[in-house]
Amino acid sequence: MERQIMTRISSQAEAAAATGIDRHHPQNLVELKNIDKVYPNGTVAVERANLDIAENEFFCFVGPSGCGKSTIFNMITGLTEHTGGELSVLGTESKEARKENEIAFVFQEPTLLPWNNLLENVSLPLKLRKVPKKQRHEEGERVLELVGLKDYTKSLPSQLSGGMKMRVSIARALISRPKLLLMDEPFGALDEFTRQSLQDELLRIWSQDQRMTVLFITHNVFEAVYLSSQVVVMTPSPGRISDVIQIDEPFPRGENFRVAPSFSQYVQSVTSSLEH
Amino acid sequence: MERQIMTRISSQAEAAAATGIDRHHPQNLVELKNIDKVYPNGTVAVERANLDIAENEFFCFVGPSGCGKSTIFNMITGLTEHTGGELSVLGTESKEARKENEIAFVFQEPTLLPWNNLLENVSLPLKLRKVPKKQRHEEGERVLELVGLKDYTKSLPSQLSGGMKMRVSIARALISRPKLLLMDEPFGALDEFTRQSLQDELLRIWSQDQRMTVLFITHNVFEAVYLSSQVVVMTPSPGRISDVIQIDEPFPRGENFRVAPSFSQYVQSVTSSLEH
Amino acid sequence: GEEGADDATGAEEEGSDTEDGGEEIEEVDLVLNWFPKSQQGGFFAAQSQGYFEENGLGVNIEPGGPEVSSVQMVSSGSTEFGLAHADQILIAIDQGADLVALSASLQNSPQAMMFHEGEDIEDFEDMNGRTAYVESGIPYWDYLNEHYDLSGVDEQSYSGEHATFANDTESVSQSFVTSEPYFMEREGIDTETLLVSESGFDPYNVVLFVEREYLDENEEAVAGFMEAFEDGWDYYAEEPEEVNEVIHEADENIALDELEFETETQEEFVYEGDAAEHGVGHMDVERWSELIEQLEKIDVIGEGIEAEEIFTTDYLSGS
Amino acid sequence: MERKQEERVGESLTLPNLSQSKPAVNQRSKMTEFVRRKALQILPSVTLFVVFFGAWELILRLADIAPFIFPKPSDIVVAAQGNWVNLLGAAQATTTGALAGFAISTVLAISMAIILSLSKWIEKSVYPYIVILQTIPIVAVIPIIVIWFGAGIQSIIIVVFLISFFPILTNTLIGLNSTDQNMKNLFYLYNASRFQTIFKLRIPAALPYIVAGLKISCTLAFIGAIVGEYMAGIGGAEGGLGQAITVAATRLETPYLFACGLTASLLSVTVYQIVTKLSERMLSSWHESEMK
Amino acid sequence: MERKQEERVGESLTLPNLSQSKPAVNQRSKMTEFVRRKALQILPSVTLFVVFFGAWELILRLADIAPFIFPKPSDIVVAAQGNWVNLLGAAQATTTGALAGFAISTVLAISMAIILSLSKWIEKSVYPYIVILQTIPIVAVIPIIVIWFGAGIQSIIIVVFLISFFPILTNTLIGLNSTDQNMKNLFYLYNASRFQTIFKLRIPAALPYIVAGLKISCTLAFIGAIVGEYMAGIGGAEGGLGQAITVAATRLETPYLFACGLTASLLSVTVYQIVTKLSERMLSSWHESEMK
Ligand SMILES: Nc1ncnc2c1ncn2[C@@H]1O[C@H](COP(=O)(O)OP(=O)(O)OP(=O)(O)O)[C@@H](O)[C@H]1O
Ligand SMILES: Nc1ncnc2c1ncn2[C@@H]1O[C@H](COP(=O)(O)OP(=O)(O)OP(=O)(O)O)[C@@H](O)[C@H]1O
Ligand SMILES: [Mg+2]
Ligand SMILES: [Mg+2]
Repeated sequence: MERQIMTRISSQAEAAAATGIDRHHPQNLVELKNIDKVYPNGTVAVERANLDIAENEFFCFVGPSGCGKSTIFNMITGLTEHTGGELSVLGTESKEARKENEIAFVFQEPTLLPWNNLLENVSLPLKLRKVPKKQRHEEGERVLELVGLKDYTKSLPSQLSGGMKMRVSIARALISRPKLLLMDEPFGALDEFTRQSLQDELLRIWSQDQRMTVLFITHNVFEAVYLSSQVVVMTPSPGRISDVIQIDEPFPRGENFRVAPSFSQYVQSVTSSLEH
Repeated sequence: MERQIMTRISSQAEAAAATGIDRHHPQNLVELKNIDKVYPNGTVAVERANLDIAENEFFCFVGPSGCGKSTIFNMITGLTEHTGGELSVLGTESKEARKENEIAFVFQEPTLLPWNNLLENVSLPLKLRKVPKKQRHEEGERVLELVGLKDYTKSLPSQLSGGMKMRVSIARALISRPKLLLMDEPFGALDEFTRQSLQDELLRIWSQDQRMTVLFITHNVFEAVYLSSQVVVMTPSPGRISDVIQIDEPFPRGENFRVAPSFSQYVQSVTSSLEH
Repeated sequence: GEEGADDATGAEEEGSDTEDGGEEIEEVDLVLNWFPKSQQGGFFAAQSQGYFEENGLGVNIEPGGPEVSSVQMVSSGSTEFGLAHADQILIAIDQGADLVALSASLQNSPQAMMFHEGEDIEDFEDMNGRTAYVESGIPYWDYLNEHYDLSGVDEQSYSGEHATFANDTESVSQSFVTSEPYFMEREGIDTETLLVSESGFDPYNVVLFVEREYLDENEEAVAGFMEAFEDGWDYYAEEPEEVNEVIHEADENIALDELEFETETQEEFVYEGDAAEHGVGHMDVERWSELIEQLEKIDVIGEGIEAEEIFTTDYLSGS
Repeated sequence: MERKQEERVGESLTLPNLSQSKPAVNQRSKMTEFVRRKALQILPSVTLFVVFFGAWELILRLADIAPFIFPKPSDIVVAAQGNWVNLLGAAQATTTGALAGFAISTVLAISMAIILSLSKWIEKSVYPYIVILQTIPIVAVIPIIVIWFGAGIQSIIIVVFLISFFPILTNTLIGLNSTDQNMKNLFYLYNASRFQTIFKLRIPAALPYIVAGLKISCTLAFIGAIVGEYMAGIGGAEGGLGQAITVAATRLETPYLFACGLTASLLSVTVYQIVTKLSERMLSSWHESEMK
Repeated sequence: MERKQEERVGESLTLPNLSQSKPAVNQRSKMTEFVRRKALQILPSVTLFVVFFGAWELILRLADIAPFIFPKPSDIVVAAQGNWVNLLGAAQATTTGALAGFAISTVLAISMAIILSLSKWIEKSVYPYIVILQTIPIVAVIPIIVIWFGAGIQSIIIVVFLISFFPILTNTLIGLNSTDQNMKNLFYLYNASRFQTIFKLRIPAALPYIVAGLKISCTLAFIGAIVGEYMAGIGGAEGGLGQAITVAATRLETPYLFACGLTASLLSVTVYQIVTKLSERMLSSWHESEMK
């Protein structure tokens, strides 16, 4: 398994040096080149991160708490500015990318509008795009059913359990078919059963949609290996990308992959990479 | 392993019938007798829950998202009223119990005061008990170190990552030595490594303190088995306690338990109980 | 407020004991009918010349204002002496106040309707078809309405400012002939006035009054005050400029030239007419009775007030 | 959210929490319970009402103060009865002015707050002038208002507007700037337009602040109407409570003056209650301040 | 929190976001950058100032309106210079009254809000009376205030209090009732006393609301002081701007009247800015409304 740990970092850096840092690779959906992030209070959250994310990949990010995973997501979506390096998203600047309406995301916290019921909450992205009400609500019911909340369309967020809120947030991200889907620990608050069914649902959606790229943060190494085409391993203080591990297993994946020996080997290799 | 699944429910119900429902067993720290909870909007969150929790036990609660785990915690702490049955906590009514200053808890959401720095946040319970500042801060630094945040004493909550916030919340619960410690998915947002070290830390604190009882909600069956003396399995809609599984493994537990065959047998039995 | 009243009564007891010694000064309050003006020149003169002290009184002059009701303050006992116009005093008495008028500083009312020069207003009825700024509830307006047909007047609240009047050359505004015309002239607006008293409604103005109970128990103090009052007005007649300086000091917002104009125009109201014959402050029962009748007729007061009982000229030397 | 309810019944009233802990009580007819609750709700107000007015009447009776200096409640009632028709007419006129001005304030203040909140730059440059506008004493500008708009209802409405505009503006602005950052991020990432962010996020989130502003302003509106009538009103009978108060003051009819004052109070308390009810409607499902 | 900053520079000013995307710009001296920022911050205010007063002067010059009807800025300056000493004295008197009343309002309103927030029961019974108190027209009660407290600073402070008390009270109360339920649960479970819950949780959490109330009230305080001075009648310098305005109005000295009015504005804008700075201090570290 060790062979499969690719030392992408150095090769990417070389490639960048060869082509000049201002040249974009249009085939890459997201490109991080020597990205630094220092927060105003001096915390170095991310240091010299390099990463090329091609179309239709499924990247999982793993790393200890506070290592900068959410920060990387925030830089990609343009919610926070990187303080060094170059970043391109959907072939443009990160702050411009959202204007293409091709990004969806699940924040680490559920972030629901307390005054809207679940149906209105999940159909918000469509509402903002002025999709007609009828269609919006049909889609909303579809995704709520997907996350097992179809009986709660009229409930308010305050009437939900923690895991249910997170599922609403996931449903909201799944209502459109974005090119780039970012999910920050979406399944952390869910039980194993719900989690697995949502994992399979997510994989199904991703495989069907030939152009969707998913970036996914998780603390669960099994989940990372099961879902992703590549696992990005990060180390803390300052946050660096220490490894990018390719999971060479064909999709669709199913229960048989979970019990395959290769699965636990991948898990081992990610775990050992995490521990170093 | 199957033998060890105790059908406590029926035996408890019988015992209750025999002694009369208004008789308290003083040796039990927490007693639920036929507890119902119907929310004002009609949701039946918990139905006929029976549970006796003796001193110095470690109870883990597992069950699908939305099955009523947090609701049971809220009833025990008196944050929400049960709508049927009888509940005694620390030998008194649940709303009185907090007055003994013997309860600590970790909410499902971090719940930090945004205007206080971490040291002030974790030492809040001591401040409310008017412990002198010096001692309070010493204790605060101790628990922050425990959760790996000793470099962040002066930071504000808004400057933390999701997992870090949760760790602050855990540290706050650990600053006093309560008789009853309730933790609602405390380790959900943490990576495996941090999680395991906090698990061991928690077990160490619990074993040392001969009178502490811990109630712990988790979605991680491994965690439940590793930590607890009893695992409470719940089923959803309406939330019922379907099983209480005793984990007959001596404390202190360590890495050797995790790899022991009995461990995976326990895991299996909890998992299968969850799936039914 | 009330403390002041207590102090005063306390001082009064001592005062009456030692009056013969002439050393004790009795502290009393006088509340004016408006901010300091020449109208109250006699009082300021008495104060600055020490006439009050000579009569055993220490007088604290409190200015009035739009919402300061001197009749209420005197009735409630928070001040001893007050200034108000005769119609206001009658209204208070009608409402149950037990007041006694002691002297009238202005024999006639300088209250007038002011209009832009050249406007064709000779009579009150000429106000019809014009806007009139009149204080809500002021009795003379009811009187005019009773005696003239003013149905065509566009009546608006008078709030003490004159920009709106200045802006509308056809409008009419209430005024005191002793003040407003001068302010207007200074801004280059020439005005004419029509005295309200020409209608026959002519109450005494700036009338000094006390509560009856106070009068009964403090005759000496009242007598002393009245002596100072007369001396004060006499002094004011001689040295108005000097006294105007004092008034200006009490309220810098009023300028010396304005005081001077007022002094000149009010001279006939203070010193002429009945005052020429009987002395400053003179009042007689006919004038009071006439006013009572007029006010009764327009329903501003009820019946039953006897002119003889509500004033006294016992403390005036001339009467 | 639930504990709140209990606290109200259990702790605040310090009554034993009968309804929950003893099953027998649950059997009690809901009707009785309802009546008991309502009675308990009204009781304190009624008690205070009786105590307050009783004490007022008593103290003044004992102190033997003349009604024209400080009237007793009974004097006020008599005066109000005697001038019933006038009082009603005046109240109506004042209410019209106050409500019209309040409505204009609400619309303009919220619109202005939205414009200011669109950018810090606009806020920084324009807001100080609004503060100046707000603080220019009304007494100083009334003449100009009257010159431009003529005495009467228009001018009164403008005075009401001037005095009730600012609290709504300030509160709304602070409310609009208080939106939770996570939610703003949500809208930002979903490429919401400014317009959508304002109307679908920031205004709903600011509602508790806006409501506080409305509560303050609706009482100020009546104060403004009375000041306006006092200074810029049409004289004579058609005037509102402002005129009535002035007339009562010159005539020293203090009991009637108090009757007018209390009527003004009552009117604004009524409007205040309506605003409160509306805020309950809008907020009770999700905001702490109005949750049951 | 960070996006906010960018938005201000990048979107609101619609300037190219130079400082971030081109490394070369980062080399620029920080000083130049600082000066440029400050200039940009002040620029809009200054521009508006010039435009506003310029337009005012110009329009009135062209329209040839008499200064006593609507003065030009130049007339106002001349009037202010001519009465410099009076104006200063009056401003001082007004400031004293306004600040004293505002201070009393702040203390009493916050204390009262705390008491009311202790229980729904107290709130329900007492609050309506406070609303009534607030809405009783000041014109109606000033005579009584003057009788009891005498014409002078005491009466003015009371008028200021009456007008500036309510906004702080209402806002503080809504703020105290808006505390996040999770945090209240936290304090409840840790057995915090009422006192602790109020002072360590509910008041800090309500600060944004309290600050909004203070901002409204500090401007109302000056309005109150002027109304009080206008009505309560104190002569001379102690009469303050209110009396100066009254006298100027009767004497048709409109330019001086405007000078007094603008002085009042300036004073309250200054106090307003102080309150704003204080609120930034207290809130900038954690609340959206003041975060940079
Ligand atoms: N607004 C902020 N200001 C200052 N420091 C911050 C801020 N946000 C995050 N940090 C710091 O940046 C580092 C990385 O935070 P980040 O949220 O990216 O971690 P994470 O990998 O998502 O962790 P977790 O798994 O716990 O969510 C942490 O050390 C955190 O303290
Ligand atoms: N305030 C409320 N009002 C109405 N229904 C509620 C309320 N809080 C929770 N519920 C409902 O009660 C049920 C149990 O909720 P609870 O929070 O106890 O679940 P949980 O077991 O903690 O779930 P999770 O693992 O997702 O946190 C859910 O169906 C939820 O919708
Ligand atoms: Mg994170
Ligand atoms: Mg839960």
